[in-house]
Amino acid sequence: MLANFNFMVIFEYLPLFLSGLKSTFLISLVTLVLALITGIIACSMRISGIKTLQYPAIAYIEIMRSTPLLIQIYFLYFGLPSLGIVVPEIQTGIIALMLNSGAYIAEILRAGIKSVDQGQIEAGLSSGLNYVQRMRFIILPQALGVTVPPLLGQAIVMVKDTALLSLISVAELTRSGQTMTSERFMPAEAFLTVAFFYMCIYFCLKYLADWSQRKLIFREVY
Amino acid sequence: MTTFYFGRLVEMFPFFLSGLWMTTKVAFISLIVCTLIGFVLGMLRANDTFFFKHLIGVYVALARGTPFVVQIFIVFFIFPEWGLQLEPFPAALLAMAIMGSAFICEIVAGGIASIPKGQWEAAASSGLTKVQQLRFVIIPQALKVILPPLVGQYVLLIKDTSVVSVIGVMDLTRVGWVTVMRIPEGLMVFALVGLLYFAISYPLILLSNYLERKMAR
Amino acid sequence: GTTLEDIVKRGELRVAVQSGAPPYAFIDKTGNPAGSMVDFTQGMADGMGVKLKIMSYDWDGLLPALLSGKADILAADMTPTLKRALKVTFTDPWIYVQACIFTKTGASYQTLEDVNKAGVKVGVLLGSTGEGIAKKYLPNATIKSYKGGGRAVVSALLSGHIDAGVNDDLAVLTVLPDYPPNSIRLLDKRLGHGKDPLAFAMRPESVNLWQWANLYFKTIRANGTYDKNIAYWMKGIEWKKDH
Amino acid sequence: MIEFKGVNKWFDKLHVLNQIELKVQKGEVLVVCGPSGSGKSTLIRCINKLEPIQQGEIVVNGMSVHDSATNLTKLRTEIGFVFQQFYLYPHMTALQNITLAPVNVKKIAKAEAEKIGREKLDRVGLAEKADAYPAQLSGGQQQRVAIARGLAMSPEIMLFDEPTSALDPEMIGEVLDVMVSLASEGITMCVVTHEMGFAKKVADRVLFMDEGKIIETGKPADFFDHPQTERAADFISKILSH
Amino acid sequence: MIEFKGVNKWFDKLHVLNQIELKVQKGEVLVVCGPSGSGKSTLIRCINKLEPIQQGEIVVNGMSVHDSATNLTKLRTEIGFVFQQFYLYPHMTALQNITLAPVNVKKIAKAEAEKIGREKLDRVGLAEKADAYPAQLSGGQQQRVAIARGLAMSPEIMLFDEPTSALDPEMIGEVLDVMVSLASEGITMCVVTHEMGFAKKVADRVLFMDEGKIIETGKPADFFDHPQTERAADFISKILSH
Ligand SMILES: Nc1ncnc2c1ncn2[C@@H]1O[C@H](COP(=O)(O)OP(=O)(O)OP(=O)(O)O)[C@@H](O)[C@H]1O
Ligand SMILES: Nc1ncnc2c1ncn2[C@@H]1O[C@H](COP(=O)(O)OP(=O)(O)OP(=O)(O)O)[C@@H](O)[C@H]1O
Ligand SMILES: [Mg+2]
Ligand SMILES: [Mg+2]
Repeated sequence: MLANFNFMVIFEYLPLFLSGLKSTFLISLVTLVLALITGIIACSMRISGIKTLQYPAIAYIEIMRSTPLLIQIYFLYFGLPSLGIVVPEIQTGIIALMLNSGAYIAEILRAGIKSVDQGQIEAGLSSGLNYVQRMRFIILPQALGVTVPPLLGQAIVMVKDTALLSLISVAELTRSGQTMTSERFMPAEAFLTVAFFYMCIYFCLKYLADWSQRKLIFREVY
Repeated sequence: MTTFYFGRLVEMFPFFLSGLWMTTKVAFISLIVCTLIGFVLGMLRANDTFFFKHLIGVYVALARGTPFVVQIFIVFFIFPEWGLQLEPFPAALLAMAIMGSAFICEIVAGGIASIPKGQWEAAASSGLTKVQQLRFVIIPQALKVILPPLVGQYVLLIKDTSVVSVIGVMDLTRVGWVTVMRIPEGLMVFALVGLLYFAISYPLILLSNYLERKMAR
Repeated sequence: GTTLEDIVKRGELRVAVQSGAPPYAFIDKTGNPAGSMVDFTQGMADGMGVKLKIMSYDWDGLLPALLSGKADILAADMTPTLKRALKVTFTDPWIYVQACIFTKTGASYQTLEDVNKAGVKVGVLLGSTGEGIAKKYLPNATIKSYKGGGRAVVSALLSGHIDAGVNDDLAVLTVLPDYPPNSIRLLDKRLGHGKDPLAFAMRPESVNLWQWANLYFKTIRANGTYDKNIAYWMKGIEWKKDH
Repeated sequence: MIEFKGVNKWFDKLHVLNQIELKVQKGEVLVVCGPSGSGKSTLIRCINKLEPIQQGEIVVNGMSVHDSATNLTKLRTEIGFVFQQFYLYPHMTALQNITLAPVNVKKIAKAEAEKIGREKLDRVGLAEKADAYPAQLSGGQQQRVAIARGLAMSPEIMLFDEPTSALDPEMIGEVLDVMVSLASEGITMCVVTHEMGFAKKVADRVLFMDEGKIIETGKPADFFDHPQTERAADFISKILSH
Repeated sequence: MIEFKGVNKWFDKLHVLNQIELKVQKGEVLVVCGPSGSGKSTLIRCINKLEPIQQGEIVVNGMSVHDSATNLTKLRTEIGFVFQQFYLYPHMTALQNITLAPVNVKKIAKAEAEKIGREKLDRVGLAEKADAYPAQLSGGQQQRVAIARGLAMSPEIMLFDEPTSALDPEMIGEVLDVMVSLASEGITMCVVTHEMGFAKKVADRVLFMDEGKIIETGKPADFFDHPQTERAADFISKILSH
């Protein structure tokens, strides 16, 4: 398969790969935003201290974390229609990814909030700031700083997870590779090209994550 | 209709159990292998040697940067080009080992890095060699930091085993997929599959949470 | 040695099939592979005097399995296209199938023209003959390709993800009994000019195996084994009782 | 001004505050000392309700601290608190640290708050560091900003919990200087510290705690030279011996 | 015994050790002081090669420290090092902390090593704490265990980097007492500290550093009462003022 690796075919299919890359990118972006919102809501519920909000949030987070994404995708894909909700595959996929990533993001945010020094919260208390003010001025700005690197880490995981949407006929990067394979029977070319594009996304995000990490440490020490 | 399918699902339950057994087997063996390799790589990576640091860095980037489904294809279908012809089961284990040890390597390296430099220096000052420093002083302490995320990573790896179904390993996910082909009641089938995964993963999540709380003290 | 020599020496014929694609190949009640492809290749193995090993993959895995040498023969409902033949060698077609359009029973579509409209979503199997035909005859519709065998498209239709499906009629007819009675309807007119061939594939260098396989099909056509296979798997649904 | 009436507090089974009776007058400077773990921090943290108590009452400026009807915000704006570890907000400049509470709690206009903030910074000798982030300041400077932050609400009471014990020796002096000048201005101060020089110079009274109890209180001169109890004598000899 | 010959060291562009010339005789007790960041820690860390140097040579007991041919293990077994933060191994008991190196480096039999370990613990007044984990000990006790650990290899030289500055005031005394008794036994000691009482009592020589240079050295009495340089005078006044 490698001995006669055919670059020409890759160029022929480049437009297909690029359109796949574009949809992977867009799906990831949309999902990331939605997952952030989901995560923020789940996290607020979880740390609210109100049992009726807390328990559903915990159940949601634990279920998402302990079943494979692939199963969640299938479940929604087959499950939503049985409930009479018919949404296109791409939306089904985005919902599944959003719910899955949202659970992880909720945990990342919670860790970030816990990481803020108890002493700072006491300092805020001592000067008479109320809960909302402490959250807004002291905890969140610092927690967000701490959570940016792990959030980008989760984004890396999520981008790779979009590959699974190919299984429910969403046209994205991995699906481009599959299409090329089935039309031209060149799996090595197809999958290595797909891997290459994923690596590109990975390095961009990784660079961002490292950069934000350094930024963060820099601020602490300096 | 649903009860009709339910009956057939019950009929197929032993098939599900065999899938569960396969998933457990793949997970268990690969977790042990990943842990061993991951620890060795992590210790090398925590070292200052330029060569190891960067070599392992490249390996980790490749393993983390591409979807596992692509990796497993490469192991199963492209490695034969280089003379490594494997059956689906060992290929699944190998792919899991490559991917998993990269993640565990990062966790181990992170754990080692979290130990104050003073501990290395105290150990060095009393004349212990590098290996002795790691073995007696650093690793026992780093384990506290490593263990909770390690168990968390185990959960992720167990879930990743669902991808080995693409090379024909009859694991839980593939059993689910094959069943859906026979019983077109996806909701029920995947609820059952999800439940079985939950049964393996959730105890580990609880363990991870417990360790995290315990180690924090 | 040649592929055929290797097989004999090894004592095992390795065949890649697509799992979950009845009646061609699928996993039966007992968890064992079954289907028309399995029976044909069992006959081949018997003819060679070796054991048969069925390896089942998703669609994506089939070709890599063949090219990487994991399998000797790729036996699936695969159409020999000219592009594909650049990479692999196909046997003579062993059957011709015809693509059809199917929809939910209650749907209003009656003719090809009803389906060939903007906004109509048509499901096909990734890489199948149906995919090519649908693109050619239904240029105005939105084509969505699925993986995982004929049922994937029927399931998508029933759960409302698509409005119609295109697949070979055999594959559609054989899965219908698994769904609620009368929920699916085939449009009367078949697509395509002639019937579309299906063929087994081999690596290009397996020349002797390729000739052997063609000879095998000639032989079983002559002695009636072929017709029995087709009658049992393709013409009726009796096999469902046994599997 | 500050009054403890039969206050008891437990951490689980640990009796950290044992039947505390104490009055601190307006303008008084009280130094609290005692061995590690004796409950000094807990004592002063109760004054602005950073800790709950299980028995007794604490009254500050007529407000019963642990009464849920008390306006906690009002109470806390009347009390400034300075921590051992400074606890400046690392993502805000010195000036922002100081103006945060005046603007958001007292609802003072931002410009006005900044003017006050700069005055307070000037007061602790750091006028030129208004725009520096905590990480750009030395320990002594950070602690002085923390004091300025405590002063920004013009509190009547300032509480200090070992304000110099996380500092390098050369920086201790600059922080103590600021505190000495505060004492001379008539602010009520409760200071947990082992700096005997400071205690001798400005304290009106020294309070010695051990195992959650107030063992001894007295004027600094009396206390250091003629401790009444053996435990205090032992403690004083330890911290003065080296 | 310890000799610095024209030693220079940089951290990137920061010149932390600037042309250091220094001889410490066998049995001498040297106290190093100076402002924060002046290079005191770096100076003594170079002695057992915890830091590399870029120029010059350090010779300890005839071994050239930074020569790669030198047997580092042998060098380090002849030198005990005590850190400001103790750095006890938290997962080992006091005795295990002490016996780790004798057993694994000197290959002394475990029973024998434990006997020696208990002697050293007794030496620092902690005979009964052999089986306690660091977390169960007070700061002062931890530091004394750290000293015992340093002594376990029977080194000829002991280096101390601010051994008391992370301690509560009451505990400083107990650690200094141990160090005083060590000094009287003739062990060569280099001690970075700001404890002037200790320096006056046992130091043979005080060395004052600033910005990587040795500014002044002298007998403690001379140094504290009549510093030669303005910088030293300024520094002394700061640490003695409060
Ligand atoms: N949140 C808490 N939960 C449980 N125990 C606590 C808590 N805070 C303090 N303690 C315990 O209460 C006792 C008194 O603590 P406190 O901090 O008031 O002592 P301190 O006199 O300030 O000591 P130090 O000089 O070390 O600061 C100690 O034994 C401490 O371990
Ligand atoms: N590993 C390092 N990398 C870069 N700079 C360093 C490093 N270690 C120390 N420095 C810098 O070298 C200078 C001297 O440090 P050193 O720790 O020797 O000072 P010190 O006199 O011990 O100070 P202190 O009293 O605060 O312990 C400081 O400016 C410090 O920031
Ligand atoms: Mg305290
Ligand atoms: Mg130092």
